Amino acid sequence: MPMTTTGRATEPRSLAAKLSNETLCTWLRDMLLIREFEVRSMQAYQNKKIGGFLHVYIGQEAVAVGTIAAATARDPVITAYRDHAHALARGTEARYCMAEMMGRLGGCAKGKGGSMHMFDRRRNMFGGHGIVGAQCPLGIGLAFATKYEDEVIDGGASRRITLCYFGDGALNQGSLHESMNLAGVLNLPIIFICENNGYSMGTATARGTTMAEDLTAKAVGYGFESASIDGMDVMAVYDGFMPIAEQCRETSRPAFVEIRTYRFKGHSMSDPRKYRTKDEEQRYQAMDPIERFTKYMAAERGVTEDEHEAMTRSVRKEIREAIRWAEKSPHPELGELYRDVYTDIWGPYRGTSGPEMHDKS
Amino acid sequence: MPMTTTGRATEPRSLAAKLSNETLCTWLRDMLLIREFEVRSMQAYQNKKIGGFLHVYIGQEAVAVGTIAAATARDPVITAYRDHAHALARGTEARYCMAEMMGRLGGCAKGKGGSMHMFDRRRNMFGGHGIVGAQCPLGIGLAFATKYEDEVIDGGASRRITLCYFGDGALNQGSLHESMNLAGVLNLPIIFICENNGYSMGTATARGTTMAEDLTAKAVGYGFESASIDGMDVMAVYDGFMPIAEQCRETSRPAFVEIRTYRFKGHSMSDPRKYRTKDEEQRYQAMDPIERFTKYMAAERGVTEDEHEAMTRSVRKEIREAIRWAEKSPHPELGELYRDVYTDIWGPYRGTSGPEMHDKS
Amino acid sequence: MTRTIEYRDALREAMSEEMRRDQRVFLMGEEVAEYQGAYKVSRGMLDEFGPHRVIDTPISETGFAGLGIGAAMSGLRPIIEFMSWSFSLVAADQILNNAPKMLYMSGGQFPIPIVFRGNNGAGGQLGSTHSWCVESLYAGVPGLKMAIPFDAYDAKGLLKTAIRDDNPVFFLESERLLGIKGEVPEEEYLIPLGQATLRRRGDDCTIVGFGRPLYFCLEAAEALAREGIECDVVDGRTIRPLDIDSIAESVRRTNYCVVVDQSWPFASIGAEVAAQVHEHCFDDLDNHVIRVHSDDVPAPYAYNLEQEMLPNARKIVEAVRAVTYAG
Amino acid sequence: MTRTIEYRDALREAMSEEMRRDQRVFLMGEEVAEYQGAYKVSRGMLDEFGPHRVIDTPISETGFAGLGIGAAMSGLRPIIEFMSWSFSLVAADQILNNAPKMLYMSGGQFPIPIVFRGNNGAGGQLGSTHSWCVESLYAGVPGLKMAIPFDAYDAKGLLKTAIRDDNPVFFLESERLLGIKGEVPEEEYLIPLGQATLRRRGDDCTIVGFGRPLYFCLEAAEALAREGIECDVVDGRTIRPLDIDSIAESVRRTNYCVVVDQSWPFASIGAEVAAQVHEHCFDDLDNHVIRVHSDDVPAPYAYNLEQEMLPNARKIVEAVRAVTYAG
Ligand SMILES: Cc1ncc(C[n+]2csc(CCOP(=O)(O)OP(=O)(O)O)c2C)c(N)n1
Ligand SMILES: Cc1ncc(C[n+]2csc(CCOP(=O)(O)OP(=O)(O)O)c2C)c(N)n1
Ligand SMILES: [Mg+2]
Ligand SMILES: [Mg+2]
Repeated sequence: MPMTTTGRATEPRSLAAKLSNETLCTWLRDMLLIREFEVRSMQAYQNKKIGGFLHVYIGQEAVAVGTIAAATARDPVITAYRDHAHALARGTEARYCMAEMMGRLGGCAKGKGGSMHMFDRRRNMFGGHGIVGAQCPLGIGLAFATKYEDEVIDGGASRRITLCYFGDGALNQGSLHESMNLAGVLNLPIIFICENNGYSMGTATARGTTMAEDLTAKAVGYGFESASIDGMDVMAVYDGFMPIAEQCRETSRPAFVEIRTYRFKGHSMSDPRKYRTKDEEQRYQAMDPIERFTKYMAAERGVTEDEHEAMTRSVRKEIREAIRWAEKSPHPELGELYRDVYTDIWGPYRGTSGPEMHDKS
Repeated sequence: MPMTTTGRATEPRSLAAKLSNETLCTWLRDMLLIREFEVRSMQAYQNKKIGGFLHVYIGQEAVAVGTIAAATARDPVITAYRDHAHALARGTEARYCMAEMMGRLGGCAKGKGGSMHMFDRRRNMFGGHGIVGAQCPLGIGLAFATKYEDEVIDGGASRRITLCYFGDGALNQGSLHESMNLAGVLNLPIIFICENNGYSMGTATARGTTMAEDLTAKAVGYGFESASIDGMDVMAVYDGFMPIAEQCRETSRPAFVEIRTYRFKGHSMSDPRKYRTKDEEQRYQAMDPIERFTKYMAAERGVTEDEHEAMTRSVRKEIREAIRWAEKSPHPELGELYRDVYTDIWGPYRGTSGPEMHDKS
Repeated sequence: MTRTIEYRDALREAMSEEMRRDQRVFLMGEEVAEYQGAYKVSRGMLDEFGPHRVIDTPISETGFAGLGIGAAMSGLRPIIEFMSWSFSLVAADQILNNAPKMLYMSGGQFPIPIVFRGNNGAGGQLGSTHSWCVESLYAGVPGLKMAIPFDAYDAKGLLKTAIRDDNPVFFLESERLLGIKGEVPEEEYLIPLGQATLRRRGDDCTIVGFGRPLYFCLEAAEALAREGIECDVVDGRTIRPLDIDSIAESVRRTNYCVVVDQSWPFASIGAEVAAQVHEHCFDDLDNHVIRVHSDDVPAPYAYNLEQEMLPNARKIVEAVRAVTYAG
Repeated sequence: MTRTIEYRDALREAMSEEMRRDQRVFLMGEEVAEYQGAYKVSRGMLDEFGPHRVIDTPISETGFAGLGIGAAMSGLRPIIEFMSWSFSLVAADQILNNAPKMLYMSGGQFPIPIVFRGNNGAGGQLGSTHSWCVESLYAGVPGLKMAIPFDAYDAKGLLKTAIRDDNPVFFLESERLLGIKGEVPEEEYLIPLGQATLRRRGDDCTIVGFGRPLYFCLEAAEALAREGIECDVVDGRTIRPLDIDSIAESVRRTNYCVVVDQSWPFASIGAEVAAQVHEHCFDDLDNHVIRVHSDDVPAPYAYNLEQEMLPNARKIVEAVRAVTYAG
């Protein structure tokens, strides 16, 4: 797995390494929080507290955290169904995510979306989407809107960029390609982020996708800058992604980024993972992005074992509380069935009302 | 308009130039036949003998003729709605095509398809298709079938290749991209032939399509061989295309070919062509592929003016007879309405029956 | 003050007025800008509003329909033109999964104020793939609204309302109607979605129709009047919401109902109207509802076959005679 | 000799037998080969038939659905699996414009012997985009046939027929039924498309259903029997052709009809059956047809909401009581 960065030149480690301990600690904590959230979700799924499909992000934490760290809170984010991570990295409180997983009224979509549909308007998190590739056209719409607002409405230059995530499997959906071309033709400020975790369900990337050996080739036909980034190292993600993000913001030109990662667990909870070897799994497990970053923080940033332990404990507590909160959140009352179908009230439809999400203060 | 051939190396003019006078004369005649057919169709359309949309191929004749000359009669052909040319180049008799344009029972689709749907099973002509890009997935299916027959059924090696034509506008439809990837992953013997005539309706290629300056870039993401060929010169088309076709046949690997051409008329009959200058049109008119080839045939192959005149007359006669034949062909009786919906008879449905097309003998 | 303008002009006026009124409204689609609209609906709009608000796209319906939905999530109010609704099938996932369900999936966070509009139905020998009547295909999906204006007046009034609506509206025009002139006031007006209107009055039978086939309904009603059968011709105007109350009111008076729907019969708007009329008016009906549709076959190219396939005045007359036992 | 096997096994047996019988039959779809089927329907088939005939695809529904249609034009007989029919929307143009219309557009030259199959309907809290009931969406298109098997026996018999049919067949299975066992003979059998069957007999009311909701119909019928209301439960089995004759026969005997259809109500299979029953049995009906559907809202994720949204025995019981004036 060669890790080449063909994007704008940047000295390795130069960017993340310059950041403060405090900042890097929030990255580590975010990664731990996602991991813990996913582990507990798996348990809750096994205990039938979460229904439907559940796709966990374990192993990929560095991708969401490293890229989102390189964006501003106003930059729109949109992704596929492995989306709890992105919501958490974006700052959506774990309790709202967990309540959504459990189908409770307190969830970030009032329990009506489910695990594949984490939305948080406050955080410019435009969802979780279940149809492979289908978020990409939406993504260019978000980018179009930021640009339109600058050009037509605000007269300003908020210069937001859109982060549009998708799996390697989405490379084979026409929707992505139409979106890339449109982004190119319309000069939209969007970064197409391919989280290449090696598989789409049981299909190894190369079995389903041409040029799997160098996915940046997918950008050539659209004339984009592109990069391939090591997704098992959060600092590498940040270092590789930040210059691309900056350039996108500056030039309003789209870019394509492949981030090479690995999903440690199955595609969803029902996947026996027979399509890959234990050996391969162990090889990647040895590259666990959290362990790796933990080591760096200990070695280079003097984070003590105690400090790390405290962080772990605080994360555990947060998720434990989130679960407790979610479980106490009521099931949506049946009136919700006919709410949020239309914004207005007609026939059986009862208008709309958003979820209650309060920022921690 | 740089005319580069990035495909398999071939000496310029080496291939077509080696062919017999007789062969080249059939090319010239085919091009003249297509031109005459299209000119008369425009008249018939103006006289309301042809309905619906009419998209003529005038200016692009060298593309269909030069590529089909490089294929065998058993190689499947599929294209979009500018399809009369391909049917004629494939050998479908003009009368069946013209009757189809006029909605007559004698048409190659019994008048039920219309100008966008020229089908001829005898000629392995799999249609004329109206939804932009939608023939491309069908095309890979044709290629899949030829390969399947070789591998699973016949045990043989008929090694057919599929010619799948589409316009530059189809580059922006997801269906093409899914097809290219599938062709790559499944190693299908198909050539994706992009007839870049500079416009999709009123949209100049570069306004709608990224990398318009080098469309072979579209093949990079799929790992295909590709070429860009001068479509205003039938010999160049043959020379550029033949090696690609041979290689495709040999290796069962897909390829992508851009053929640069120009449509002399509007997109369809209702197009005022305000999106381009008279000047531009004249520049291309000066490259008329028929005139160019006529000159070559006169200069290098000794085709006399008389011979040429005879050819023109014979073509005129053929089309005149085709029109007469078509006009005499009956309108489909109303029973046809419920025929060919299903192969079997049930409810109001009356089974199926193909068009009557007889080979000239 | 009213003037007589074409249906296409009415559409343009609606869009232009709303774009003047609200900067968040923009128009996007194939050939809408520089070409001035494939059917000249947007003629002149590029000039007035500039290339940031009247935007040409490549042939990427999935891409630009989705773009519109994403932009609507961000608070813009896109008008997305399909050159023909027949081409919207390649974008079916975007327009059916994303636009109508986003508000619900997000628990009320993301309304999608978008209008998809374009030509619907047979255009005149356009063949099997280009003659879709998408009303029956799409109207089943909750979360969307659907309008199908009959004349220039309605085209303008309904489109303005659609643009201001905070929900996705599928707006079904017709190539065959674009050139037809009608009276349109100079003053601003809006027509609410969900209100049928009576196009002709008669007590012997109710004919319900939508969009272009209403011309055939009116033609038929005239012919029937000559036979002494007077018909109500109810223009449903919007398919979702469906103004079943107005339809039922008419049927309760006439005791007979024919529904005319240009889509294929099976699981169609016509079936829905019939089922609802039976439900609302069972005791008032002296016969079951009779439906007139396009024949249940792909659209043929040949002129005579296409004419026979489509709903027409003859079929409607026959249906009314049959339903009223006059046949 | 019969055995008791799962619905999924019945599907596999049908495919395997037909693939043994005819080399032109192949299976293609996401995860059908090496993964042994996302829902284990094709387990073992790669081993038996090899990678040329059991073929994994990337997530390119437009691409591989179209590939199948092209292959069918060439005379092969593809079985194309959609992991879920919910994912077929991205391929709507291919499956609705090309498959059902090719024979017609080509004037009879290119029949399309293809089966599209996969899970349809709610799978259990899969949310708004993954819970499509495509029967109402797609059944309107002439040129296609549509089957929706209820049990293992029908799954096998109908699928074998579908594979041998020279027309495109949309074959709608259900994730919720895959694991249910049923008796299936060892001997070969075929079930024709277009023949309904009676799942329970009773003279007081006709309940018409298709596929999974028939379980709720039977449950309701049992409950109603305890109240003294005996119902015919008619399994339509195929939606296109629709066996309206058998349905009408039953209604003529019972004089009441409830139709149960898991899709949304508007312009649905339920609407069609209701309209046709009114048409065929107007004089026999003592009440209008009552329809039971999924609620007219996007599929919610929350368990309680989803359960409430779907058709269920309670709703059917209420409908039968209401239609027979017993409520
Ligand atoms: C259009 C469509 N087809 C199929 C599916 C079923 N499906 C869900 S996820 C998935 C695999 C996607 O893999 P990838 O894009 O690599 O994302 P990852 O799961 O690895 O994060 C498939 C086939 C779907 N949701 N949408
Ligand atoms: C999916 C779809 N969208 C739009 C159209 C309308 N349309 C027909 S042809 C055409 C232009 C196609 O241009 P190109 O592919 O370059 O082919 P050319 O006409 O130049 O041969 C358009 C927009 C269509 N037929 N299908
Ligand atoms: Mg993946
Ligand atoms: Mg072109």
